Amino acid sequence: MSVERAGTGVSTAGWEPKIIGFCCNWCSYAGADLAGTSRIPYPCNIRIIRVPCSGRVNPQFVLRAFQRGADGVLVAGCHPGDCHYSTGNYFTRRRFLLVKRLLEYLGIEPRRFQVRWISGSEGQKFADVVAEITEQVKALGPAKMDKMRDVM
Amino acid sequence: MRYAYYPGCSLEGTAKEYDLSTRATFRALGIELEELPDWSCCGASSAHTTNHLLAVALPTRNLVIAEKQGLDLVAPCAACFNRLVTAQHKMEQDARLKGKVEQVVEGEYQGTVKVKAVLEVLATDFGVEKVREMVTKPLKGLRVASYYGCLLVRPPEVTKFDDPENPTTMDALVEASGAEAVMWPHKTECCGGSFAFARVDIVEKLSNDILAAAKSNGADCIATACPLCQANLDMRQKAIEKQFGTTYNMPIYYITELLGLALGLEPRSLGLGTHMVESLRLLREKELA
Amino acid sequence: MCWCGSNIASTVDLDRVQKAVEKLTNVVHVEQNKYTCSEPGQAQIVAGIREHNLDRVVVAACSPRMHEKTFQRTVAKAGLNPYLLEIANIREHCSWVHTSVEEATPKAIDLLRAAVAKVIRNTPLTTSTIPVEKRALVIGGGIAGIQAALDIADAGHQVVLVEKEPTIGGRMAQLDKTFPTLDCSACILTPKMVDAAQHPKIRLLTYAEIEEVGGYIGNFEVTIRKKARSVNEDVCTGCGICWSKCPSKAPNEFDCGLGERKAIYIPFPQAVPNKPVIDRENCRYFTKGKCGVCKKVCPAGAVDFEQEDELLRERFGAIVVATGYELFDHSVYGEYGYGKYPDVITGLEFERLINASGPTGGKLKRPSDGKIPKTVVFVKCVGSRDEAKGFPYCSRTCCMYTAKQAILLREKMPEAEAYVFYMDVRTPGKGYEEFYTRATEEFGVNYLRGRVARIYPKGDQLVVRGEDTLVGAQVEIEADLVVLATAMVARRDAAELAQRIGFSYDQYHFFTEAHPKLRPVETNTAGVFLAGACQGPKDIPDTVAQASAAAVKVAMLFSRDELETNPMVATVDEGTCSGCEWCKPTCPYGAIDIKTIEERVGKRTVSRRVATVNTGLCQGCGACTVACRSGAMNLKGFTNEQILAEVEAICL
Amino acid sequence: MAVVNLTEIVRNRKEFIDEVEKHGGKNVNSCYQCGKCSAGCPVSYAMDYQPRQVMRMVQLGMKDKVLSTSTIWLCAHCMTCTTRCPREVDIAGVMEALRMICRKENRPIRERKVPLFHDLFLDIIRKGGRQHEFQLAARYKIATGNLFQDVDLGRRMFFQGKLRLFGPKVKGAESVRKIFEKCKELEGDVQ
Repeated sequence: MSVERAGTGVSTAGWEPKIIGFCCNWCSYAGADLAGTSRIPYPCNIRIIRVPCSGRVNPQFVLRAFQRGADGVLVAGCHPGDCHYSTGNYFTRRRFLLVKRLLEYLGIEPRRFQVRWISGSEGQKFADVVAEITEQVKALGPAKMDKMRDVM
Repeated sequence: MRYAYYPGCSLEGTAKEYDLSTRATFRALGIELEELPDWSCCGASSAHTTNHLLAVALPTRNLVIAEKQGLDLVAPCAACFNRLVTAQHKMEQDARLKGKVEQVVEGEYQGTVKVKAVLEVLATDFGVEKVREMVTKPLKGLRVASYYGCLLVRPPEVTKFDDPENPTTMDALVEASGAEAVMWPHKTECCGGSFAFARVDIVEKLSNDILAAAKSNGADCIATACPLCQANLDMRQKAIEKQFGTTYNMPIYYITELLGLALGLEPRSLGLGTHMVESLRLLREKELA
Repeated sequence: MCWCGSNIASTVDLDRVQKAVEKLTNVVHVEQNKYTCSEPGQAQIVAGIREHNLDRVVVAACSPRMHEKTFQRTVAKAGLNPYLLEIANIREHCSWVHTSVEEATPKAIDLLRAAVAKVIRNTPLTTSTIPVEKRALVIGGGIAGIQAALDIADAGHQVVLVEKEPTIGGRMAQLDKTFPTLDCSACILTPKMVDAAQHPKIRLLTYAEIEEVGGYIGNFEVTIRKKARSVNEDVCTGCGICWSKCPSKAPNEFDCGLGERKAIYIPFPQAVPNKPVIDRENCRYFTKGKCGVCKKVCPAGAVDFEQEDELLRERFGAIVVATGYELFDHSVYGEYGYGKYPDVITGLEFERLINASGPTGGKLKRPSDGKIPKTVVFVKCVGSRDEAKGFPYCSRTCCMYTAKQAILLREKMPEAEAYVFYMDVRTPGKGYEEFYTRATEEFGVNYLRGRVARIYPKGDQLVVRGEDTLVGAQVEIEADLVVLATAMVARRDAAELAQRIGFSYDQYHFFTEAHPKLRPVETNTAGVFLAGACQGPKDIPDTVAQASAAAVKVAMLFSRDELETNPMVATVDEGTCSGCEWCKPTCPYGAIDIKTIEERVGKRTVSRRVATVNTGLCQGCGACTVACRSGAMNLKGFTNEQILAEVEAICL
Repeated sequence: MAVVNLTEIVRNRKEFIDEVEKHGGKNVNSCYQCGKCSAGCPVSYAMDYQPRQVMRMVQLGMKDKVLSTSTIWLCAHCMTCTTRCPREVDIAGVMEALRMICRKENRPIRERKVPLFHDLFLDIIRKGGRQHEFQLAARYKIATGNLFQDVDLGRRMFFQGKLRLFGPKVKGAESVRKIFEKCKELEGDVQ
C-alpha cells in the first residue's frame, strides 16, 4: 500500500504540521480533558490517541506515524513514580531514549519526537506542551520521510 | 617487603625523629624502604587552599616518580599521605583534570601505585600479630593515648583508612608493643594543624582540649603518626600549660618510636630525647629505657 | 454525533463533518443529536442500530472518561457487544480548546476517521467471572492487623490472623503511654487483643509465618508455617508454673534485651494467647539434652518437646498485610558511639525503662549502672532525614514520641532536666501541636534546634555536643542518659514477603500503595491491601485508620459472590510466541507465566515453551506487548492493529 | 544587624552558587541547616559566623557578606563537617572555594595572616622544591613584624638539630618551578 502525502514537494506556505499525541488514559489523557474543561486553548495540530499506559506505545507506532506523514509525535504519560500500573512509564522513559537516537539515524530530527510527563491535574501543562512542540515542529518544517515509505 | 619511601619536608626538619624511628623500626622488622629519588613537596594545605590544579599537580609529580620506581609508596607524614591520596582520588574522578595535571607535570600518571600510611603498612601489610611476636622489650605499664588527628581518616572515602570516628589501628599496634591503649574520645579531634603560625591561640586551645582529654582518661603519653599533630602537642605544650594554668608534662611520641623501643632498639637511635617535652624521663620511670 | 447543546456545535461544523464521515468505507449511517447522553439521545442510538442493522458504533461527543460506560450500556441494550463501541472525543479535545470553526472542524473529522478505523477492528469482548472465597488473611498481629481483623470479622467474614511472634500486640504493646492523650498503651490495646482472640470469626495463628502465596484476587492459595511452640496450645492453661520453674534465662526481646526472660516464656504478662513457647536455642533440654523441668511440672501435660513445624494450606479471597516496622540500627553512627555506650538508648528502650511492667518496674534507671538520670538528652532524626548514613525520609512519629517521652520524664521526675535536639518540630495531627506546646511550656522541656555532632563519654556521663542554631553557638550538655529517636524502617524481611505475595515495595522496602493519594490502602495487586507502618512510618491513629480502611476494602470485595474480570487483557498468539520470556519481567503484576505446549511438526510432536497470561492478575497496561519481540503479545481493546489503524487514519 | 534586602541578591544567587561549585564546593543547595557541621567544628568558637551560617549565606547569594567573614579563613580544613554532613555537602570544600573567590577578586581578607602564611609556604616550594621550615619561620616573622614570637622555642629546636639553617637541595627544583608556572598559566595566579 502506498499513500501519497499531501503537501510533499509543495511550498510550505500555509502549511500546518500534523502531530500525533499518544496519551495514557490515567494521567495525560485526563490532563488533556482538563485543558478542555478549563477551556485552555492550544494549537489545533495535535490529534490524540488514547492508550492505557505510555508503556503501551510501541516504537513501531511512532515510526509508522512519521512514515505516514506525521510531522511530530508526542508520547505523554504519568509522572515517574505515579504510573497507574506502577512501572509502565519507566519502560517508556528508557525505550524512547533509544527511539530518539534511532530517529536521528533515520534522518528525522529527534526534536520532532518528545516524551513528557503530564498528570491528570495539569491541564495548563498539557496546553503548554502542545504549544511548545507545535512551535518547534513548525520551526523544523515538514518532515521529509520519502525514504522510509512502506519499508515496514 | 619493599616500599618506596616519601619522607616529606617535615621529616627533614622538625620531625626528623619520625624519619629516624620509621627507618629504624622498619629495618628491625625487615621491611625495606627505598627513598623516592628527587622527591618534592606535596604542597600541604597551602596549595589546596590556593590553587586547585597546583594542589593536585605537586603530589602527582611524586606519584609519577613512584610509578617509575614500581613500588607502593609509604608516606609517614599524615599531611603528605592525605595530599597524595586526594590527588589520586581527584584524578580518578575527573579524567579531564588528570589530563591537565599530566600536562603540567610533563609526565603520565597511571594510577598504579598504592599510597600507604605507616600505620597501614605496620598493622595491615606486615600484621599486628607479627609485630607482637617480634617485640623483645614489651612496654609494660605505659598508658598510651593513640592520637590520629584529621588527615589520616578524613574524608573516609578518600583516605580509605580505618574509621573516621573511632579508629583502632594505632591502638592495636600500641597493644602489640606491650603498652596499654587508653580508651579516649579525642582520637580524631583537630589540633589546629597549619594554624601553628597564623593563629597560635587556636592551636593552643585545640591542643589543650586534646591533652586534657588524654590526661583525664589516664594516659601517660600520647602516640601520633603525624608531624603536625606531634609538633603542636609537643612544642606548644609549655605555652599551653602557661596559658591554661595547668601541667601536663605529657610526652608526645611517634608510634614508630614506641614500636622501635619495644623491638629493643636504642632510644637515641630512634631520635628519642629530641622532643620539647622531656621524653625519656617517663620511659626511665617505667624502666623501659 | 453530539452537539452537546452548543458546546460542540458552536465550534465544530457538524454538517461538514457528517459529509466527510459519510464517505468513509464501512460507515452506513450518520446522525446528529442535540444531547446524545440524554434518554432520547440514547434511544436514538438503539433505534439506529436496529434500523440499520449496525455491528459497530462510534459516538462523537465528550471524553470517553465521561460517558464511555454510558454508551457501552446503550449499545448493549440494542443487543450489541459493549466493546464494539468507540468514542471520538470532539468536545474536551476539540471544540473546547479551539476557537475557530476552521480549526476545529478538520480536526473533528480526523478524530472521527481514527475512531472509525479503530472500531472496525474491534472485536466482541466478554468479561468472565471468578468466584470469591470469603475468608481474609491478615498478616501481622500488631495494632494494624488486630484492627483490620476485628473490622473484617465484624462485617461477618472469616479471618485468619497470622503473627510471627508468640503473641499478638506488636510494637504498641511495648509502649508506655500514647500521645497526645497520654493514655496507657496497654490499657487501650489489651482489650482489643482479647476481643481478637475471642471473636468467633477470627482464628489466631501466632508463632507462624507465611511460607508461600499463589493465586489471585478472590482465590489466594496460602501456605502458613506454624512454628513448633513445643507447647500444646489446646491443652495448656497458661498457669505459669513452667516459666516460674524454668532454670534457663535469655535476654527478653520484648524489653529490648534490657531485662531477662526464661527459656519457656510468654513475652509479657498480658500476652494473647496466654500460652508459653520454648525458645529452643536457650532451652537446656534442647541444647544439652538434659532438664525437662517444665514438662515435669506442667499439670496439664502440655509441654511437647517432639512438636514439629506444621504447614497449613488455606484459601483466602483477600490479604491484608500489616507487618509493621523495625527501628533504625544506630550503630552506624560513630559520632554517637556505634551503639556501644550503654547509656545511649533508643526511644523504644526508653519506653520499656519507664514502663511499670518493664525491666526496672517503671523506675527510670539507666542501663550502665542503674543510676537515676538527672539530665536526659533526646536526639531526634537519628537515621531519618539523613542521606549519608540513614534514610532521606522523615520518620513522622519521632517528633511526637520524643515530646511524649520528655513529658513522661518530667512528670515522673520533675527534678530531672530534659533536652531535645531537633531540626524541625513536625506536629500535623489533631491535638499534636498543643501537646508539643505543653511539653515546652507546662513541662519545661528544653528544645534546642540543631543536629548533634557528637556524643562521647566523660567520667560516668556523656557529653552531647550540638549547635543551638537559633543562638548560633556550640552547646554542650553533660548528660546521664541519651535517648535517640531512631527512625522507623521497613522490616528486614519486607522485600522478601512482598516478592512472595507479589506486590511492589519502594526503595526503602516500604510497601507501595496503588496510588499515593487516591488508593492508599490497595496494592497494585488486586485483593492485597496494606495497613500500618509496613507502608511507611505511621503513628497509632493513622495506623488504625488505615487498618479500618483496608478492612472496608476487604468487606467490599466480599460483598460480592463473583468478580467480573477486566476483558481488556493481554493475550498471547502461541503460534508466534518464541518463548523468549522478555515479557515476563515487564509485568508489574506477575501475570505472565511460561507454559509448555505440545505441537505437531510434520509427523513429530514437539514441546515448546510459550508465554501465558493469567487473566485474573492482568490489569491491561500493555507493557508486555511492547517488550514482545515476535509481536505475539497483544492487548485486547488496544491491539497493535487498532492503534496502527488510528495512526494511519489521522495521517491521511 | 542591618536588614538584608534579598530582592537583588537572590536574583543573582545562581551565578554565585555556580561559582562556588566550580571552585569545588559541592551540593550547596542540599544544606538544610541542621547545624551538625558547626556543632562538631573545632574552630567554631573563634569564628564570627558559624559554618552553617556561611552555608546559608551562600544559598541566599549573599556574596559580599560571606566573603567578609572570618569563618572562611579560620576553617582548619579538618573535614569533620564534610565527613558528618547528613546531606553529603562538602562544607570544607565550600570554605576553600570561598577563600579562592575572595583572593581572585582581591577582596579584603579578614584573617590576613592565614593566606600570608600559605603564600610564603608556597613561595619557598616554588623556589626550592621542598619546604624549609627555618626560612618559613623567619620570613613569616619578618612579614608580620612579630620577630620575637617563639624565639625561645626556636633556639631549643636548633640545638636539638631540628632547624636546618640551609634549605634542602632538590635536583628537580627546576621542574617544580615549572609546575607553578603552568598552574598559573592554566588556572590564573591567585596569590
